[in-house]
Amino acid sequence: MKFLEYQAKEIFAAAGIPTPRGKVAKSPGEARAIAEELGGKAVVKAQVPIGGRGKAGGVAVVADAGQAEKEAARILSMEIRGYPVHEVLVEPAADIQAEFYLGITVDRARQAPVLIVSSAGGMDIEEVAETQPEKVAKVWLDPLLGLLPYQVREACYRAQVPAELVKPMSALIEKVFRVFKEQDAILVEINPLALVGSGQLVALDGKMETDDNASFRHPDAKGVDEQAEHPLEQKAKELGLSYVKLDGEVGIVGNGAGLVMTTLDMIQRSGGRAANFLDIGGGAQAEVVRNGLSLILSDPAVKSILINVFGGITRCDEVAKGLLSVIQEMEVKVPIVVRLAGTRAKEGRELLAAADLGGVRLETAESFQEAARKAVELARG
Amino acid sequence: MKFLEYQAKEIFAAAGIPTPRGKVAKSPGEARAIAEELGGKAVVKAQVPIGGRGKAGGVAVVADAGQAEKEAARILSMEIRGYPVHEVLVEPAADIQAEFYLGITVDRARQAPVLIVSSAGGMDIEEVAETQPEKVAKVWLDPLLGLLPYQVREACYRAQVPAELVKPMSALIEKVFRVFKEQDAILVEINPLALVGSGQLVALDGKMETDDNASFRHPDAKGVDEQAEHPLEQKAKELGLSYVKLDGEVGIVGNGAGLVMTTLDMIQRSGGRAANFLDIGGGAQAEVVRNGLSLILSDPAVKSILINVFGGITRCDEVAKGLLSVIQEMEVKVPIVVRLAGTRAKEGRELLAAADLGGVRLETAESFQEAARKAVELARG
Amino acid sequence: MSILIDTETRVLVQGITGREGAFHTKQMLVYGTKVVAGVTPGKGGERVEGVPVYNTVREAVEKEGVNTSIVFVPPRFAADAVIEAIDAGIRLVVCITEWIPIHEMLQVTAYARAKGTRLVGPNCPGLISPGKSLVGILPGSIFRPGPVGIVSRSGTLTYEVVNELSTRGIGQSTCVGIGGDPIIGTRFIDVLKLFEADPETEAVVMIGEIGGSDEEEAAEYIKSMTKPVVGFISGRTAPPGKRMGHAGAIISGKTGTAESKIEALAGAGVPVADTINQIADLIEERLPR
Amino acid sequence: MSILIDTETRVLVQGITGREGAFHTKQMLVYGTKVVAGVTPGKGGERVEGVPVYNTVREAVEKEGVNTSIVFVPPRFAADAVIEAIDAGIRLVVCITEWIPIHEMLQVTAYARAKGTRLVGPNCPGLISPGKSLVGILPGSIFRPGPVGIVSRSGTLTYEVVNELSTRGIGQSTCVGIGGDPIIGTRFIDVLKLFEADPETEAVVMIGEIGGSDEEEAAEYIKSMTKPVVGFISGRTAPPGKRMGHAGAIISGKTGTAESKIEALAGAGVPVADTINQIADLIEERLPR
Repeated sequence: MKFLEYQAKEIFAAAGIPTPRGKVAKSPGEARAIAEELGGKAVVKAQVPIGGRGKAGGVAVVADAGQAEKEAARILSMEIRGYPVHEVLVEPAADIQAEFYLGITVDRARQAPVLIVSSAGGMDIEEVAETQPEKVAKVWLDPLLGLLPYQVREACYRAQVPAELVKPMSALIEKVFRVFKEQDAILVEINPLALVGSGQLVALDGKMETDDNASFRHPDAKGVDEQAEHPLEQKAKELGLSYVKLDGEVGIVGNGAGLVMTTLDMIQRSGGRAANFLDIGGGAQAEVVRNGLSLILSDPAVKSILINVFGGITRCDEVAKGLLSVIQEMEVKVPIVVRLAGTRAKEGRELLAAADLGGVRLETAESFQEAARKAVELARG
Repeated sequence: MKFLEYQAKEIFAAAGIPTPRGKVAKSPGEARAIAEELGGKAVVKAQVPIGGRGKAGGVAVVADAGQAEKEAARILSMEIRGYPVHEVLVEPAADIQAEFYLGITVDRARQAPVLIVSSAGGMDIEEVAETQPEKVAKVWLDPLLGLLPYQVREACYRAQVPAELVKPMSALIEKVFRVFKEQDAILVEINPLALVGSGQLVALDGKMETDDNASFRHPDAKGVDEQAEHPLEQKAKELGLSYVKLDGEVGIVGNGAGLVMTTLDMIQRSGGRAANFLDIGGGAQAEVVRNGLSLILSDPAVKSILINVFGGITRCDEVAKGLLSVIQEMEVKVPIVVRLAGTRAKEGRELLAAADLGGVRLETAESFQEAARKAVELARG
Repeated sequence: MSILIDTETRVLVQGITGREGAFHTKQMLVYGTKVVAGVTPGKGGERVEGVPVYNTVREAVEKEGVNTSIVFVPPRFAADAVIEAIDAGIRLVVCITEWIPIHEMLQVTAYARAKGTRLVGPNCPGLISPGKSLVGILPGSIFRPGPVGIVSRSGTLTYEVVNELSTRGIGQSTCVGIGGDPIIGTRFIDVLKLFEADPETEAVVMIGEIGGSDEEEAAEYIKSMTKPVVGFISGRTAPPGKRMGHAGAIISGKTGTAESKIEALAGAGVPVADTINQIADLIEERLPR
Repeated sequence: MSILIDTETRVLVQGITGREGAFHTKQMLVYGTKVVAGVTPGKGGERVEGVPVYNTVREAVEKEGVNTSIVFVPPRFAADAVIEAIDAGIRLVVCITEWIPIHEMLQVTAYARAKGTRLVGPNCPGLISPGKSLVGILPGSIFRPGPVGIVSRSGTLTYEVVNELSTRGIGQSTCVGIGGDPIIGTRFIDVLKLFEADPETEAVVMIGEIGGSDEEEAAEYIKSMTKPVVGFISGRTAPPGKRMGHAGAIISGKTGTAESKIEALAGAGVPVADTINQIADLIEERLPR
């Protein structure tokens, strides 16, 4: 789960990490009121679960409440890299003396959390790492030991954090690590972490992403599900389906992420475009197949459907049953191509052959490529 | 630091481990009042930081408040294995269906915490381990991983905990481990852990000992310091000295635990008995020597003093300075034998030789054995 | 020969009384795998498909001489189950379970490394040495013994490839599904090293996908290999930032793209197939006749 | 030869700017030890007795080629310092610091074992290979090179023994103070194995004390040793239940008594001396002339 800036900052503040006293506005009027409360001078920032909003024009420094209202109106009408802006965060403008970068994330290659500290804050950290590597310190943590005091110091010294800031920075890093662990985060990032006029280190921005597999430990977590931006994705999430909305016209149902991804690739090779990614997963029951198919059928962009299942843990007869129940219950107007192979494929094919399909156009295919080709052809009508 | 039963139980209760609703009495009258409150039937138990109180007569089951008062009076006048009883715990008599043993301690040989569970509770666990080993399950914990759920289950199954009790017992063990970790304990023990009529598991007794090295993390811990039972030991503790009161007449000051222990052994070989163990430690300053000597001089049992120092991190001139400042400030009536060797021994000896000793009898010795012999002789007068 | 499992493999099924555990126990037995014990806490003494069930892994190991474990227990308890197997001295642990929290997997993989236990998975279909042993949920019927080693991040996609190979008469030495999670116990490079050392394996198929940099790391190693490797990468058309089913299949920033992987493999002299048929073609060309 | 340290030993002092750290840095330098670096966080760039000070161990290792570390940092920070040394790849870490919490030491010793780092201590005087290197707080002047290996749980008592041996003209190969805590990195048995393998060591003195069962464990190993061992146990007259200075020197219940240790050593054919003089006598008898 991704957290918007203000959501991350709420968690930071609760963990004792200093943040600016800002508020969220859903309308220009609210933004104006908040800016007034803050004394006029403020920053208005789009709340979207994606980076690069600054370059996209999603951040504005304003001199008074009127300007805040105007800028909020502008930003709230934006769509930033595909994400419409629903909220803006209005914060007092900070008196920045120096900017740092502070992040903890999971390094897949090293299979360990990595602490990243840089004295070049406020910039794209990957860019800094390339151009000024001496300003970026990475320290990998032992998953069994956690963050050790010496590692915090080492990161600070290597990142050339000024001597007088090593102690407060260390205390802050420990708090960030606690957030990382307690929230089951895969990324916690403060960029910039600013040294302000009062001498305090303040998280001017905040980013957090947590592990969905651990959501059972965080039933009250408030973030945004970036995998569920599209209404169909939201529906899929409710149904517990692994679904991603795409731009094309061939609805896809498959089992296994690799197989479904390859199916998308094959659709493209056959000259079509997939309308979605849908993995019904290992050991799928008829019920799951039914839910998945209903979801795809409710997508007006879908012109044909390809059901591509190779049975391992999934049993093809269950897939066939799910399909048949959908055909019986729903009005199916688009043609369906079915390819079943592997575990109980024969039983599945027999079930389909014996069934009363009403007026539904159902084609079967032997091979992967043939199935993709047929589905693309049928989508063209 | 050791904790009395009721002190341990307070910590258990705070950690969610069920304990009987008892209270502590410092007088027979208080014990009577508590028993009345509990409805008459009760158990009166001596609160001493040592085992074996049951066999010593320090526990009484009473039928009414009057009997509680009488038994409390008897127990409060006892001394159990050297420990006078200052308090009794008065608890309701439990309706015991079954008794278990539950403990977590540090296994020195394996350098790991060990969880011990037994279905033969209420008895001496070491004895059970010898006579009915199949009833005692030991599971060693990885210090980096802590207590794992599978280990808890394994301990329960191996200890033959009845199937229906495995879940509640597991939950309880996890709480006990949390106490073990959070309190920096080296021993947490519940014996017996009783299954009572209501079906609940209740800690009928409680024992805890924590690591003194970690006391800085537990400034508010309320236990008894069993190393400070004697008034002189309490004084030593205040002074930060490693001191143990013993039964003899030769006061001992030395540096290094092994050297002081050997000095005690040598005193006995020479036909005397040491009045104390006092290790002024590595790198001792004159101040520490002064405090140690003053303490020993305040012990009326001391008839002679042996200062036995072999300088490593400790510098002998500092020891001499400490000794001389004591001689100048205090009335020293007992003879002192000094043996200095190692780092700055020459300087130390020169300081002593050049000093004005007033009327104090100060003898020097070359060897360990000679020093011990002289000190024993001088103690005889 | 083969890698990791063979006829000496004696399997323990953790979570044997669960729906999937019981189903695949039967499948493995049917295939001929020596499934000798199961564990489900509290169900010690029962039997599943004739296999004795124990309360703890240690007991199962002591009584049945287990050397390999397969884990089907639910995600919240799976990390504990894997550590129980490691602590009981089992040398190969195959974790089928999906949805295990990543912080737990970081600890488990670190612990397995420290103890020298090989963990395959999680979120993987397991492995098979055709004709010898199946420790996983792969459909045994599509495999046949032969000279091709297969290592893959996916399950069903692999079955497609295997089906194509077997149909053409090309058998497999061992097929290892390493799993689709970002943090996994055994990676491409680990399996490639085993295949390189296995006298029975003559060529290798490596089936990767978007996300992470394991394919790139493997490519670096392949440069030193003596055996031919054929690659495949799925997710070429996947949009960045979207998790494609597998938790590990996500392009974030510049890392994890199909292009990067294909380029790395090409740089190591590995032909990367565009279709499943092509994988089989490329392997056929490279096998000694 | 000698064990653990010799003329190739390049020492880092952790906590070099502290009172004890600075004092013993000087003592070690005077003895001829190659003290090449120090660490005190925040004092990087300073010098102590001419030795350059760094902020982190990693930096010191990279710049000065350290292979051994000695730790003088205060107890609350000592466990972290030891792990910092382990993570920087230092193979021998000598921890002088006393009063380190036992839960932290349990983790540190487990971690050192996992990483293959030898930790000596904590709460120990360190070690010396006379004429070659002193890594500790032992008074160098009383040692002389020779054939006797010494391993001890105590500090000053050991100096007494060494003094007696040196006075009689009997030198030492290496003297290792393993420390007086209940949880220590290197135990009697570990050092005995090294002495057994060291060609320069011809006889060993083992100085134990009450508490724990390391002497008993060592006695079991000594049965298989080819070199003569002489024992000593202090605390024969100590009352049970009282901690005699060392955290580890306590008799609890039936374990840790001097009788048990003396009996175990006797059972392994090890003569146990009653006095320090007698240790020297027994060694003299056993050394080849």
